[in-house]
Amino acid sequence: MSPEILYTAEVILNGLMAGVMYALVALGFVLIFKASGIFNYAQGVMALFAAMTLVGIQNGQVPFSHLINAVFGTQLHHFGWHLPAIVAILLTVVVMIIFAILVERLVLKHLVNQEPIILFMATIGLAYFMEGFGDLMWGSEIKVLDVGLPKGASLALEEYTVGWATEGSQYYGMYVDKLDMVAALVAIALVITLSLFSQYTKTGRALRAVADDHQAALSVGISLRKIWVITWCIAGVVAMVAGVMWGSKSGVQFSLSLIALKALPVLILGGFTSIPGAIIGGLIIGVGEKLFEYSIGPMIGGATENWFAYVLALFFLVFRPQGLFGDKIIERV
Amino acid sequence: MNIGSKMASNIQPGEELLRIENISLSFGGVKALTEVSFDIKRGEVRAIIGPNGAGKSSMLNVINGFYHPQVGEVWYCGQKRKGLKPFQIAHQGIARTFQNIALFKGMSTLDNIMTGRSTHMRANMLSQAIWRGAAEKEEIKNRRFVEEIIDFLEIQSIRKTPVGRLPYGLQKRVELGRALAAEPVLLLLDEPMAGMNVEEKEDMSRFILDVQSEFGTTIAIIEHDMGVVMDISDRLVVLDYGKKIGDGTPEEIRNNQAVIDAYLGVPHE
Amino acid sequence: MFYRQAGDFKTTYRDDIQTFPLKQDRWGYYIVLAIAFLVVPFFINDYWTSAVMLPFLIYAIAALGLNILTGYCGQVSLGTGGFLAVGAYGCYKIMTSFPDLNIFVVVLLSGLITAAVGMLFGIPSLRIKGFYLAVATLAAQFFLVWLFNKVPWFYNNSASGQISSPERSMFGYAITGPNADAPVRYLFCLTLLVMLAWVARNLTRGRLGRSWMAIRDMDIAAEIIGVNPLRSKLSAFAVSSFFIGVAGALFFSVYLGAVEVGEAFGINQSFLVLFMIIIGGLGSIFGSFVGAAFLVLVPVLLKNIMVNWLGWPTDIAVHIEFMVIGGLIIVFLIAEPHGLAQLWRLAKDKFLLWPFPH
Amino acid sequence: MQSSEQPQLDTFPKYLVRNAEIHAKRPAMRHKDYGVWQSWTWAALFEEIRAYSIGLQLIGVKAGDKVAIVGSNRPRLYWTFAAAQALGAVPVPVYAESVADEMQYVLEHGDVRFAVCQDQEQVDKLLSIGDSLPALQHLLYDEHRGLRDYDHEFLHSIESLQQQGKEALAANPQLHSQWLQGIEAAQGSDLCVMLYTSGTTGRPKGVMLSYDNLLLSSLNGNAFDNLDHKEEIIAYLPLAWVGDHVFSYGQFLTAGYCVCCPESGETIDIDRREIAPTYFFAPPRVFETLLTSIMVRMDDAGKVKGAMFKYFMDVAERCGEKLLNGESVGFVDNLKYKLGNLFVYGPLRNQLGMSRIKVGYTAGEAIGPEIFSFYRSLGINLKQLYGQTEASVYITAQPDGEIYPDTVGKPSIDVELQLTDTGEVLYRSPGVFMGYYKNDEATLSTKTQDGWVHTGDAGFIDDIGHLHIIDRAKDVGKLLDGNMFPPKYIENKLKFFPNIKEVVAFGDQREYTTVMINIDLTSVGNWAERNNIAYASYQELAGHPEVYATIRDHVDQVNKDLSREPRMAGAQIKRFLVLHKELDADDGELTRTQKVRRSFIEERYMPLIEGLYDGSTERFITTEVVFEDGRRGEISANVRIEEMNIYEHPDSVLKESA
Repeated sequence: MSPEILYTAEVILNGLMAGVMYALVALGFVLIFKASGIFNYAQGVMALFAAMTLVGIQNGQVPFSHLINAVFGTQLHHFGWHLPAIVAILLTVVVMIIFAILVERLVLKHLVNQEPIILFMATIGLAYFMEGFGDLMWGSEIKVLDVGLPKGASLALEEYTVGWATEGSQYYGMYVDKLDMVAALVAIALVITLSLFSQYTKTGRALRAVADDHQAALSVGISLRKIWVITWCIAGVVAMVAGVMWGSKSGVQFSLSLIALKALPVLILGGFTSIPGAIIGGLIIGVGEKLFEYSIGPMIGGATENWFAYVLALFFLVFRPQGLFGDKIIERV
Repeated sequence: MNIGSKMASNIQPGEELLRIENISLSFGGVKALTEVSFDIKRGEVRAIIGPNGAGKSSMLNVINGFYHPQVGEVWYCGQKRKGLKPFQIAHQGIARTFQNIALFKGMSTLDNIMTGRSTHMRANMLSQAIWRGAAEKEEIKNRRFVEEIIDFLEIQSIRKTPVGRLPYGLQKRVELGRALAAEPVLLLLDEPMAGMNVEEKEDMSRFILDVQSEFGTTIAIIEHDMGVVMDISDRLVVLDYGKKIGDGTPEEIRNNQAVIDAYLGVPHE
Repeated sequence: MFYRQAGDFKTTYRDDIQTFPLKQDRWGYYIVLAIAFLVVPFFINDYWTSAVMLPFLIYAIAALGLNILTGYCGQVSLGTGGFLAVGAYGCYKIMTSFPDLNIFVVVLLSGLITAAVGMLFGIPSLRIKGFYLAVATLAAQFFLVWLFNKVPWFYNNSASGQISSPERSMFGYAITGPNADAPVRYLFCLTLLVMLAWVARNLTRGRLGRSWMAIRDMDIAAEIIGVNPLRSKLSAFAVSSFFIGVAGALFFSVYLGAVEVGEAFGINQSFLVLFMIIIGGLGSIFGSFVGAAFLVLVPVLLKNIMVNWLGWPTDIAVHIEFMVIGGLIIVFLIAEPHGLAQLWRLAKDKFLLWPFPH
Repeated sequence: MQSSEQPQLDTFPKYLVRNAEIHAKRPAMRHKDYGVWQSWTWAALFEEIRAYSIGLQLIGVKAGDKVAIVGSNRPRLYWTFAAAQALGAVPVPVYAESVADEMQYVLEHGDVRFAVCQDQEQVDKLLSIGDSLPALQHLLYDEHRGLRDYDHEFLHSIESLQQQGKEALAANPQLHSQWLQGIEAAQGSDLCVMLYTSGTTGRPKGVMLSYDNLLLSSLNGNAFDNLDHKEEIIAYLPLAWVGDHVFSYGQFLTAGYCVCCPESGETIDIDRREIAPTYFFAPPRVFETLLTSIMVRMDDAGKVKGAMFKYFMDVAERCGEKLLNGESVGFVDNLKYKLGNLFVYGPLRNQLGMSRIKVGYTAGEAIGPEIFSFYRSLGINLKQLYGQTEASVYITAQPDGEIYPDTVGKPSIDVELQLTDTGEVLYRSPGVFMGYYKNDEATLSTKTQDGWVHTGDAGFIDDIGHLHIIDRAKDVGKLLDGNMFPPKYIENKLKFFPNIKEVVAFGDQREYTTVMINIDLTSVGNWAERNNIAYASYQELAGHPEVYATIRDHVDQVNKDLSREPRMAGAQIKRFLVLHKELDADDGELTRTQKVRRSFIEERYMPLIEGLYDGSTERFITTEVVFEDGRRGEISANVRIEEMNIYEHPDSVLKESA
C-alpha cells in the first residue's frame, strides 16, 4: 500500500475517533431534546463544568476561593487533599444531579409550554451563567485533568501497521491516540447502557413514552417534571463523560465548550431525536472535517475544522431539512 | 387593477371561474383525494361538504396551491395552472380563511387586515425606507380601503387591539377581513362558522352573503352546519373518503342517496 | 398618570400612523433628540465616549439590525459576529483602496457589502426554520471569522493579522484614527444611529414590516394570503445585515481603531447582540435601544462596583458579569419574554389608563 | 342682546351662509369614520349642504314639505336639516329606535313626503310601512351597505343626490343665486322644525317650532354660558330630541362651533375621550352609568392605588365643589386638591374625555345629589337646567356660581315664570312653540292666550330664586289619609342608590306608599361576584335574599330621609318588592327615552300591586316579554314582598315627648 492511502486511512481513523467525541456531546443533546423538546445549548458548557468540577474535587480545590479571598482577604486555595479519581467522579455525578434538579426548579418549570426557540435562548443564557459560575467556582486557568486514562500514541498499533506500507517508503505506522480509543470504547459502553436503561427499567420506558407523545404520557400519569429532572441528570452524566474525555485530551479550558458547539451540526445531520443518528452524524462530521483539512486545508490556509462542520450542515439543511433519518415534513394549515 | 381582477375581467357571472379536473392527491401512500372534478362559477357560493376526513381542507389547499396534486389539473380563469407558489396564486385573486384561525398573533386587527392587502401594494424597499412620498401615499390609500372592510365587518372598536386578545368569534371575523382585503376574485372559507353559537353563525352568514352581493365575490365554503350551508350556497360538492359523491343544488343534494348514506354512516365498501 | 390624551384626535391617516401618536410622546422624543445632539456633545469626555456612548450607539445599530431579522421576521441568527466582521473588513478594504472616499459613504458601502453577504447566508432560511436555522447561521459566524483570519488579502498582508483604521475626516473633523475627538466620534455614530432607527421604523411600519411579522407569526398563512416568503426573508436578511455591517464598520473604524477578527467578532458578539434584543424586546425598535444600553451599562456598572469600589480582581468581575447576564436572560425569558420594551409598554398602558387599573 | 345686532339673520340657513363666510376655514363638523375624524370646514360644509339641497330640489322637495330624518348622529343627517330648510321644507326628526308602528304614526300624522334614513335597517323599516303612507314619495339613505340591489326608483343615496346637485350647479351657475334667494326669502316666524314629543301617555304630539323660537333660545343659551365658535361638542343624543336639536344644530349654527359625530354607539366613550368636548350635555342616566363604571373599575385597583383614590376622592368631596365655586378652602386643603388633581382628578377627567369641558349640563330628570357633586368635585363645571320641547329647551338654568344639586336654576334669559295654586310651573318666553301640529285642542290646553305654557310639572321657587321640581303635577297624588304622594320624588331618592336602576312607586288613592324596584345588574352583579354569590340570570339575582337585604337598607334610608321633611313624612314606603325582570322599552314598560310608563306597568303587574296592598309576602306572576330578535316569550316568578319600618317625623316625636 502506498503511504498516501495509509495516511488517508489514518486521517479517517482519527476522524472517526474525533467523531466519537462529537457524538458523545451530541448524545446529551438528543437525550434532552427527546424528553423535553429543548435544544440544550448549554450541553457543551455542562461538559466543561463537569470537567472543572472533577478536577477541582480531585485536587481538593476550595470552591469560590478567588471570590472568598477577594471579599475576606483570606488566602484559601486548597483543602490539601487529593482524592482518588473514582471518588471524584462519583462526587461530580452528585454535583451534576444537584445541578439538574436546580435547572428544573429554577428554569424549566417556569418555561413550560413556551416556544422551542424561547427555550433554546434560555439555554444560551444558562450556558452563559454556568460559564461564569464554573469559572468563579474553580478559576478560569487551564487545568490538567488526569483520571488515569491511557494517553499518547498507541505503540502497538504503530508497530502493527508500520509494515503495511510499500517497501522503502518513509512510513512509521499509524498514529492513533490511546485516549481516543478509550473514548470510543466508553462511548459504545454508554450507548449500550443507555439503551438497556431505556429498554428494561421503568424510568427508561417512561422516558421513551414521553419522547413519543407528551400528552399521552401525561395522561397516563407520568410526571413530566420528574422525567425532566431524570433526563437532565443523565445528560449531566453524559456531559461529564464527554468532559472527562475532552479534558484528558486537551486540558480543561473554555474551548471545550466551543468544541461542544460542534455537536450542533452533528445533530443536524443525524436528526435531533435519534441516538444512532447522533453517532453516525458525529462520525461523518469527524471524518469529514479531518479529511477536508487533510486534503483541501493546506491549499486555503488550514484550520478549516473551525467551520467545516457548520458549512456541511448548512448545505445539508438546504437539501434535506429533515436530516438523514427524519421523515419528510408534511405541513398543514 | 391587480393580476387577479385582470385575469378574471372577461369571465362573466355564471361562467366557469375555476375547474378542478380529475385531481388525485396522496401523502406517502395515504390517499387524500381521488379523481375529483368539479367547477366553480363566477359569482356563486359553492359549498364543499362531507364528513370529517373527507378531504375538504385538502381540496382547498389544492385550490390555493399549497398542495400539489400528483394527478389532475386546476384551471383558473380559463388557464391551466402550472407550478405556481401559493403566494402567486394569492396574487391571482384567490384568498382564504383557515379552519383553525391562522391570524398573525403579534399584530393588531388593523395590521392583520393590512397584511391581507399586501397583494395590492408595491412600493419598493427604498421608498419604504424613506417613507415620505410613495410609500406613505400607498399606505394611506390602502388603509382607507381596509377601513371600509373594518366598517363592513363592524369591527371598528377593535381596530387597534392585538388579535390574540380577541374572542374567538371576532378573530374569525378579522380573518375574513384579512381575506377580503385582498379584494379576491375567489374567496375560500374553511369552516368559517366552526365553534360559533347560533347568533354568531347568523352574523357570519349575513357577512358572507353581503360579501357576495356587495363585492360580487365568488365564494367556496366548507362548513359543517348543514342548515347554514343549504341556506347560503348555490351549489354543493360532496366529498367522502376523498371521492366526489355528489354535486348539485341544495335540493339535488338533499335527495342524493349516496350523500344521505355517507352522512348516516352506511359502511363503506 | 401624566398622559392627557383627551382632545388629541386624528383627522388624517397620516397623523394616525405617525410614530408617536401621543402628543406627549412626541415631545419626549424631540427633547431626547435635542439633548443627544445639542447637550451631550459638550459634556462627554473620552472615558464616557469609549466606555459607554460609542459601544451603546454602535451596539444599538447592530441590535436594530438583528431585531429586524429575529424580532420582526422571526429568523434567529447566531451569525451576528461574522456579519460585524464583514462590515469591519469591508470598511477597511474600502478605506485603504479608496482613501479619498468620504467616511460616511464608506460606512454605508460596508453595510451594503454586508447586506449582500447576509442575503447569501439567508438563502437556507427558505428551507429551514427555528433553531435549525440558528445552527446554520453558526456556519456564517465560523466561516467568516476563519476567512478574515486566513486570507491575508483582507488585512492587506499586515504582519500582525490586525487591521487598523487610517485617519479620515468629514467637514475638517477627524472621525477615525487616533486624532479623532470624542464628541466628533460620538456625533458621527449618533447621526448614523438616528438615521438608521428612522429607516428601521419606516420599514417595519409598512408593507415590508408587516410581511416580516406575518412570516414570523405564521409563515404558512402568510404565504397563502400572498406574502412572498423568498422576498420577505431575504429582504429581512439584507436589511438586518446592512445594519450590522454599518455597526461593524463603526465598531472597527470609529470605536476600536484596530481589530483582530477572532477577538473582536467572535461568537460571543453574536450572543451579546442576541441578548440585547431579548432583554430589550423582540420586535421593538425601542427595545433595541434599551437592550443595547442595558447590556453596555451593566458590565460597566459591575466593573465599577467590583473592581474600582470593592477592589476585587478583574477576572472575578468578568465571571460575575457572565453569571449576571446569563441569569438576566433566563429571568427575562421567564418573566417577560418581550423584554424591557414590553415592560415599558405595560407601564405606559398603566399610565394611559390611570387611575383605572385596567 | 341677541337679534338686534344682526337682524337679517333670522333663519338657520342664513347662519350657515354667514358661517361659511366668517368661519370659512374653521372646522364645522367631524365624523369618526373609517378610523379617523373626517372633518369639514364651514366652507366645505356649505358646499356639501348646498349640493345636497339642490339635489333635494331636483327630486321635488319644495317649501312646506315635511322631510323625516331617521337615524343616529351622522353628518349627512344633520345636513338634511339645513338642506331642507334652505328650500323652505320642514325637517321632522324621528326617534331611530322607534318600532315600525310608532314611526308610521309620526310619518302619517306629519304628512311626511320625504324620508332620509341612515342605513338599510331604517330603509327596511320604512319600506315595511310604506304602503300605509301614501304621502311618502322618496326615500334617501346615507350608508349604502346592503342597499345595492334595492329598487332605486324612489330610493336615493344622499351622495348621489349631492352629485346630481353639483352637476346641476355646474351646468347652471344661476342655481346658486336662486338657491340663496330662497334662503333670503324665509323669515324668522316661519316653521323651522317639527319635533314629536315621545309623550309618556298617548300618541306623540308634533311640536312646531319657528326659527324665532329656536334661534332666540340658542342665542340666549350661547350668551348665558359664553359659548363661541371655539367650542367642540360631541353629538350622540337622539336627533329627534329638542336638546340635541338645540345643542347640535341651533347653537352649532348660531355660535359657529364644531360638532363631532361618533363612530358608532359602541365607541362613544373612546370618541368622547378623543374629542374632549368643551360643551357637553347628558341626561342624568349617562352620568350615573359613567360613575358606576368608574367605581366598578376602581374596585379592581390594588390596595395602594385604591387607598390613594379614596383619599383624594374624600378631599375632592370636601373641597372640590367649593374650589369650583370660587370659595377658599384653606392652604392645606388647596394643596391636597392640587395633588389630587395631578394624581386622580386630572387623569379621571382625561379618561372621561371631560378635561376641556367649559360647561356641562344635565337635565330631563333629577340627578342624584352625590352623582352631581362627584362630577363637580372633579372640577367639571356641571350644571342643571330645566327645559321642554315646547320651550325650545331653556326654561331655567343654573348660572355659574349658583350650583345646587336639588334645584334646576333660575329662569333663563327672557323667560318669565309663574306658579299656579296647585304648584304647577308656567312659563313664557320667546322660545315658546307655535303649537302642536294638527292638534289645536292640545295646543289650547297647554298654551294660554297670553303665551303662558303649562309645564305639567309641580315645583316651587325658593328664597334665592331657584326653581325646584317635585314631580309631574298630575302625578302628585294623595294617599287615602290625605298625605301628599309625590311618586317621582320617592323614586328618585331610591334611584340615587347605585344598586337600584328603576323604581315605580304606588300610593295615589291608596292606604300607603309601596314601591317596585329594579336592581342595577352591573352594580349588583359586581357586588355578587366579589361576594362569591353565583347567579344565572337577572331573575335569580333579583330574588336573592342578600340582595333583598341590601335593597331593604336602601328603602329604610329613604324612609328616614322622608321622615325629616314635613310634607313628605307621610309618604314613607310601607312595603316593597324587587321585580323579577328588567323594565324594558321593547316590552312597552319604558318609553324610548327610558321613562317609566306608569299606567302600563300598573296594568301589567296588577297581581304584584295587589300583593303589595293585601299583606301577602309572596306573589306569583307571569309576564310576556319580547326578546331582542323580536320573538315573544313568557317568564314567570314568585316575587317576595317585604314590610318596612315607618319613622316618626322628628317634630312630632318632639311634640309627643314634650
